[in-house]
Amino acid sequence: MAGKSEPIPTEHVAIHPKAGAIQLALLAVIAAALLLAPQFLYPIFLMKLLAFGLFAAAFNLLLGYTGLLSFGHAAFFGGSAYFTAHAVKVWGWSPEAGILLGVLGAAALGLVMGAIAIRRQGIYFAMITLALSQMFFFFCLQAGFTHGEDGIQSVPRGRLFGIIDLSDTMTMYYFVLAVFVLGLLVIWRFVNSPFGMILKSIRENEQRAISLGYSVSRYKLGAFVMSAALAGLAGGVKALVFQFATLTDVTWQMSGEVILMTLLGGIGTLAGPVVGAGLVVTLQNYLATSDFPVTIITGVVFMVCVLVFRRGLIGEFFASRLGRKLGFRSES
Amino acid sequence: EVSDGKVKIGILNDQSGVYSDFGGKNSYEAALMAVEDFGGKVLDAPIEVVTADHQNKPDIASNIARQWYDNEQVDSIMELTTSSVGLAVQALSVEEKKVTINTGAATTELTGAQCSPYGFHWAYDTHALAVGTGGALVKEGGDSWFFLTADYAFGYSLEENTGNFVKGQGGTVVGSVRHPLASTDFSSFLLQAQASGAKVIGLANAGADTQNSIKQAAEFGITQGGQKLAALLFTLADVHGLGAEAAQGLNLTESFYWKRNAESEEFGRRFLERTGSMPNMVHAGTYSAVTSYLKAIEAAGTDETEAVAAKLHELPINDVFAQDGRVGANGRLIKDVYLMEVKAPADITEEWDYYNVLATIPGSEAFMDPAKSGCPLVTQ
Amino acid sequence: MAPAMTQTEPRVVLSARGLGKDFAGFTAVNDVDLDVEHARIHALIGPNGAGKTTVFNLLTKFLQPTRGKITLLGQDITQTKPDKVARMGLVRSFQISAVFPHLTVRENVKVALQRPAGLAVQFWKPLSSLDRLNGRADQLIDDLGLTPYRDHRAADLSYGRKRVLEIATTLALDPEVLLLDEPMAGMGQEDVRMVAEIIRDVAQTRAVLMVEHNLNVVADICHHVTVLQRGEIIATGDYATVSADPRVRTAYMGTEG
Amino acid sequence: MTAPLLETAGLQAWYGESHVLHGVDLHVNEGEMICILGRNGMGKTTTLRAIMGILRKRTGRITFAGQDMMSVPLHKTARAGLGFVPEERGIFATLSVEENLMLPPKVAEGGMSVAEIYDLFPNLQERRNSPGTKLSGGEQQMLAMARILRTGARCLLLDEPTEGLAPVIINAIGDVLRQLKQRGMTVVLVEQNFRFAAKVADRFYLMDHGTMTAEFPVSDLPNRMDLLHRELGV
Amino acid sequence: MTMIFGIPVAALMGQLLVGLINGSFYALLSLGLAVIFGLLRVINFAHGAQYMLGAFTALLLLTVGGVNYWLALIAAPLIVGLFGAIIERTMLSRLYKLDHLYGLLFTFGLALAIEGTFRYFYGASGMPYAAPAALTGAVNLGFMFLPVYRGWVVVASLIVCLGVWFLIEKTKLGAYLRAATENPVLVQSFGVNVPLLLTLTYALGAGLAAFAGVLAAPVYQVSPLMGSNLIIIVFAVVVVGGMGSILGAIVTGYMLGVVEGLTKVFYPEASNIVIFVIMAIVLILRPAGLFGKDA
Ligand SMILES: Nc1ncnc2c1ncn2[C@@H]1O[C@H](COP(=O)(O)OP(=O)(O)OP(=O)(O)O)[C@@H](O)[C@H]1O
Ligand SMILES: Nc1ncnc2c1ncn2[C@@H]1O[C@H](COP(=O)(O)OP(=O)(O)OP(=O)(O)O)[C@@H](O)[C@H]1O
Ligand SMILES: [Mg+2]
Ligand SMILES: [Mg+2]
Repeated sequence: MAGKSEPIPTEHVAIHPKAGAIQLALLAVIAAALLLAPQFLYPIFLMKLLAFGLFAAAFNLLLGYTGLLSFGHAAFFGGSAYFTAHAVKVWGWSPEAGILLGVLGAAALGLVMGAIAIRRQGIYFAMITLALSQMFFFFCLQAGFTHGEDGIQSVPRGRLFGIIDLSDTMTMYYFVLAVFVLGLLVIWRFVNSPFGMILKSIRENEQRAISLGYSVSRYKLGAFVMSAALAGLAGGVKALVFQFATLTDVTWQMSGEVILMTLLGGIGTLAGPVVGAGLVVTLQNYLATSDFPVTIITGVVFMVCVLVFRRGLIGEFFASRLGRKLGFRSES
Repeated sequence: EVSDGKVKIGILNDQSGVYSDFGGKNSYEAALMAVEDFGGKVLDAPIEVVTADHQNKPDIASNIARQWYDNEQVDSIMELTTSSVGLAVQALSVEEKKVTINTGAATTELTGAQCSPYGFHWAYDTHALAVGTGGALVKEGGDSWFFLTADYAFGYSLEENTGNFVKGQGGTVVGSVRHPLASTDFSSFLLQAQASGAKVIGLANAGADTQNSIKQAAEFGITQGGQKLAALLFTLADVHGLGAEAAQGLNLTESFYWKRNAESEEFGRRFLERTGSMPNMVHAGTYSAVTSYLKAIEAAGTDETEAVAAKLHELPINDVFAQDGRVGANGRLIKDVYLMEVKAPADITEEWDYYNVLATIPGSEAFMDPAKSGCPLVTQ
Repeated sequence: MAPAMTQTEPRVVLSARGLGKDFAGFTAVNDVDLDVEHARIHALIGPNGAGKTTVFNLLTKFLQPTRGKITLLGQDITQTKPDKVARMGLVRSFQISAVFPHLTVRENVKVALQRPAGLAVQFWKPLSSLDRLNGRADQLIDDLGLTPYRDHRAADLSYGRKRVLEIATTLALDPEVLLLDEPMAGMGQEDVRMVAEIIRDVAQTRAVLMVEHNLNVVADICHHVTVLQRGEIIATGDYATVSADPRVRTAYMGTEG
Repeated sequence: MTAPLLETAGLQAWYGESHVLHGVDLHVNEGEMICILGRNGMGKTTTLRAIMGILRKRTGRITFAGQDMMSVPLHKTARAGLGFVPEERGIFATLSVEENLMLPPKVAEGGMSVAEIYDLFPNLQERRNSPGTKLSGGEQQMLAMARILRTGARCLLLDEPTEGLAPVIINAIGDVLRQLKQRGMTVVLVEQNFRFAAKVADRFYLMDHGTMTAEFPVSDLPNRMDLLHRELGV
Repeated sequence: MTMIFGIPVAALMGQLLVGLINGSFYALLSLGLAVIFGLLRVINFAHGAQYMLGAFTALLLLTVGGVNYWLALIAAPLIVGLFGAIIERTMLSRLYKLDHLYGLLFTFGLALAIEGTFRYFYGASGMPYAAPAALTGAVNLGFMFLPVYRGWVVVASLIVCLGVWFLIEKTKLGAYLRAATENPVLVQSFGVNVPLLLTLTYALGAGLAAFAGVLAAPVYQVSPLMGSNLIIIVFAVVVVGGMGSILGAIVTGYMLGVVEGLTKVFYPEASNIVIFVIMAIVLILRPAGLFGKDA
């Protein structure tokens, strides 16, 4: 228990020189699939998937790479959705300005929440973020601009940069896809950067990192704010996709859901959270019209994941023989 | 002639969350009953009912609604419990040009600023609840009020509306206290209400909050002390859950009661047979909504949205739920609602026989005048 | 035997005056004056529980002193935060070894090199921007004989090598003052000798303050010895002087040594 | 001659995939004190952990007082009379010094009394109400040792008991060990401090890469100095 | 009439008492949480579900088996404790060697599954449970009308809290438990059956939650979701008290109950965030919590 517990994994995918071609091919297939997907699948559903995928990836930036489990990420996601929706609908801002406001708002929120929460680690941190996001939930419940139970409805998608009409579903899809790819690139760069290296070492041995002269709390706060901002990006986009912002996205259950997505796909992997988000969203959609009670299934999936499937889908894949053959190396 | 050769109705609501007893799976049963009673066919086309659990998430609801409309030839979606879902699906249906009939959500926004040419609001709304309980109770002698209000928009609007009717009838509001949503303990607030000396304590909250307030009010001897409790949103299902012991003497408003007349009783017993519980206004409302929609198709001779919506606006609504009901230009069904009082346990003759109907409030009083609703579709 | 003095004039780089620390009514350190000089190895010895580790914690600001004043390179650091102190050039090792277990040996060293190289907050740069630190890292690794383990994870190293790695990481910061808490505890004889050599080497250009119970090593490489007992200094001077002190003999050495 | 109190034969052990002990044969007679020498990482600690049953992935044979220990669950090894003082000491932070001391249940009569223990380690008495891990490194080592002396274990497995201790305390521990031997206690000692071990042990084992490569009594020590010099750098 | 801040003293006294009653539930629940966290290092997200299970078990015992309140007060915690023991033995115990966060995630899933199951079978709106005849009615204290049952809640929770505190902080068994938290293997090597100890601990925590649930059944509607929101507040209570501190959990529970009660009088809108606000302030001033030891 104390001391030598197995940590939350971080997988590092290193591209094997020889396997580079296979991986590039894989990447090309994924890219093509994403570009063509709306021809076959429901665009709104796909956009939802991308938005949640980005949200989960942003969340994972914190959990997978700094070992901080936030139980309050819904505040950034849902908060940003409100900010964006309000700016676009009430103030008539353009969509990009609205999303930017959402991102900045989420980052500011992250700064405040993070500054309080990073004073403690591990489960303490989780509990504190949970409590703080709960405060934010009550704020949203009561604040006039959120319209309480009704939510902000009928948000216009507007014109991107004043030119591109986003009310067209396909246009909107490619816009969301672009934002998604951009978000993932930012995360990838962030993780594989000198800053990311310091984060990793802080996770491994905080005292030692301090004694090497790193002001640990600033690095953690930096990662927290970054994660919050990206979660905000996802939230802002989601508000435009669905054209509303409601309380559901700021509840603690939503914070729990994003954890499930990440866990299911693979903590500490870049693709895992996206895959996990896809699964959860699909499952919820499927269960909506089936006779299975959603909560029970979600709960059981959670338990099974933790008990036998901790690496998540992508994590297990990387560790599998096929994964290794394809040139993925898992370091954990 | 009917598009795709059949008429398909979707019942979209919460079937696993906090509102699952309010409408839930039983609303789907109500819709099935309506279809069966209608004969299973309209304009010779078969009628089908599908259902989904939106898990109280507007995005899931919105996704399903789109899929239903685009891929599964659903013609109309009904029930739509909870405001955020109701508004979202109604807005989407304007875009998709489909009829929605909301029987589960309370917000007057549906037929107010965010009204839709194809959107209808059927069973009740916050305005009717406020008039029913606030206005009618004053006439019964409850002329000084204290509110226990859930601290969010829904609570405020219930309190404000009700307070206005209380004052309009010559009553006074002596005070109010706002409690957080999902509080477990109401004793502090109840003590304040008790101390205020008001004759009526209005519970401007919902669900578990209302249940717990009522239960704890009994514990603190509030009703024995001569004060009356009035729940502003409470249905038969809630009374059943709470038990008549704790609920006795409670006043509330519903737009349906199964034991009100022979016809409703017959319907109620059939419903009980199928579901194990008696219908509340949401269930009966859903039955009525489906029936009215089918009648409108029949009258229009087509299931084309514009024509059906026009017929719905035009035809009088007469069924077990509504007598001489009519639909306002904003989509609001205007019908009578009833002020109830929960019987003392000793007076209850059979299970589910909870209410005395104290007063009938005519639809024109209960519901907002469409012209004043703020709906942009209403032309003066 | 004490090493020959090559220094012309001693330069004090770290000093403490009247340093004290109370823990809930218990005085762990009291009225300690200490001067650590450039290019000197200074030993802090004393019985268990004398307060040596506590003094280290105070000097590096991992603990806030109850009393007294600490000066590093002429600056008062009594109120400074520990990471800042480290950036000013005072770096410590821990009594219980501290490495980054899942990083490789080379990565461990590079983490320490990153900050001085100004490559710590760059979240927009690729990881390969750190490649330019490889040369310096490999040099250090080689100096300490860790080259065969360069790509091993630190967790897989034996105890002794972990300690050597810790010293390598510490040296990577090129600190002005090095604080080593029992660097040889639990090491086999061979390693003890190697580490002693390394310490002697690095001390040529910087100040070293170390806690050590292995008196052979102390006698061998330390220029100056301070003996602590019950939080107070009972003797200070070179090894010969200190070890002759009867108080030190009864309190610390016993019949051995 | 009677059978040894503790004996292992062909003891092998693994940490996960890594094979650390490759067949350790060792015996300790009742009342004897043996010492295992060896460089870092050769498997000394692992041997003790495998005997104690803390490391469960093991094969071979371990007998203690005529009982086969391979199938005995961990919480019953102590009751058989084995006491273990781990290298990392294992002092509990949430317990006071005295609670730490009193923690292990008594398994047999004949252990030291608390008064005797405080006599031996005055530091502990002085700090007895503070939390265990607030002790200095050396004080923790004393506590770890003291804790087992109370339980009445017949056979002690001591992993580097002098690490981090001041010379005076090392002397004191030497005295304790000699006293214990007089009382008939059996001890398996793992030590880096050869000078200390030479003063207390009856017999030595030299360990290299998971096997015992040499075994000799203390009387043979002068003849073996070369070997030790070569192997350990003593 | 004497007034303080515009509130009659009598009313204030009433509110203080009501706060104390609520505090009793907080104390009991946070105690159970603190026991499990302190000894197993698991944040028991299923605590709210176990509280609900306690209430439901009492209800089912009554409706199905005709078991009265007093028996249920003992039987329900035992049944839920047994359930907890099974969960611990078969599943939770496999997570101890992992990062503590997995324990939290597992129990989070467990909570969803339990609550989902009950909601599936019993609906969301819940059922009534009547207080035992001996405890119905109310006494007039002059400044307020105190339901007898509420008085009983305070007494019962105080007794149980003190008992558990004594067990863990003052007995040998408690010392084993605390030590086993830090280094189970070592404690086991001393001859203590640690796995059994841990199972009992989880059972104790779950049983405490169930006890609170039975106490709550006559006061609140017995519903599948009764614990799901409460648990978040209780987490905050535990954080304020200092995670793992048994005494901290108890004292803070009562204290915050009273503070919350007073907020309901002076500024009711803030009453459900006041605990979170206090939590934030405490964390800034004393990161380890009011009674927590610095890590
Ligand atoms: N945080 C603390 N709280 C209370 N007492 C402490 C704390 N840290 C250390 N002490 C006490 O202060 C005294 C000095 O401890 P310190 O660790 O400095 O000793 P040391 O000289 O390093 O000993 P050793 O050689 O055994 O490592 C000890 O008696 C210890 O119990
Ligand atoms: N928990 C572990 N997991 C994996 N390998 C381990 C573990 N503990 C020790 N080892 C490895 O097992 C081998 C034997 O270790 P052991 O601790 O028994 O050595 P030792 O002789 O006691 O050394 P020292 O003198 O440093 O204490 C070493 O190579 C070590 O790296
Ligand atoms: Mg020390
Ligand atoms: Mg060892």
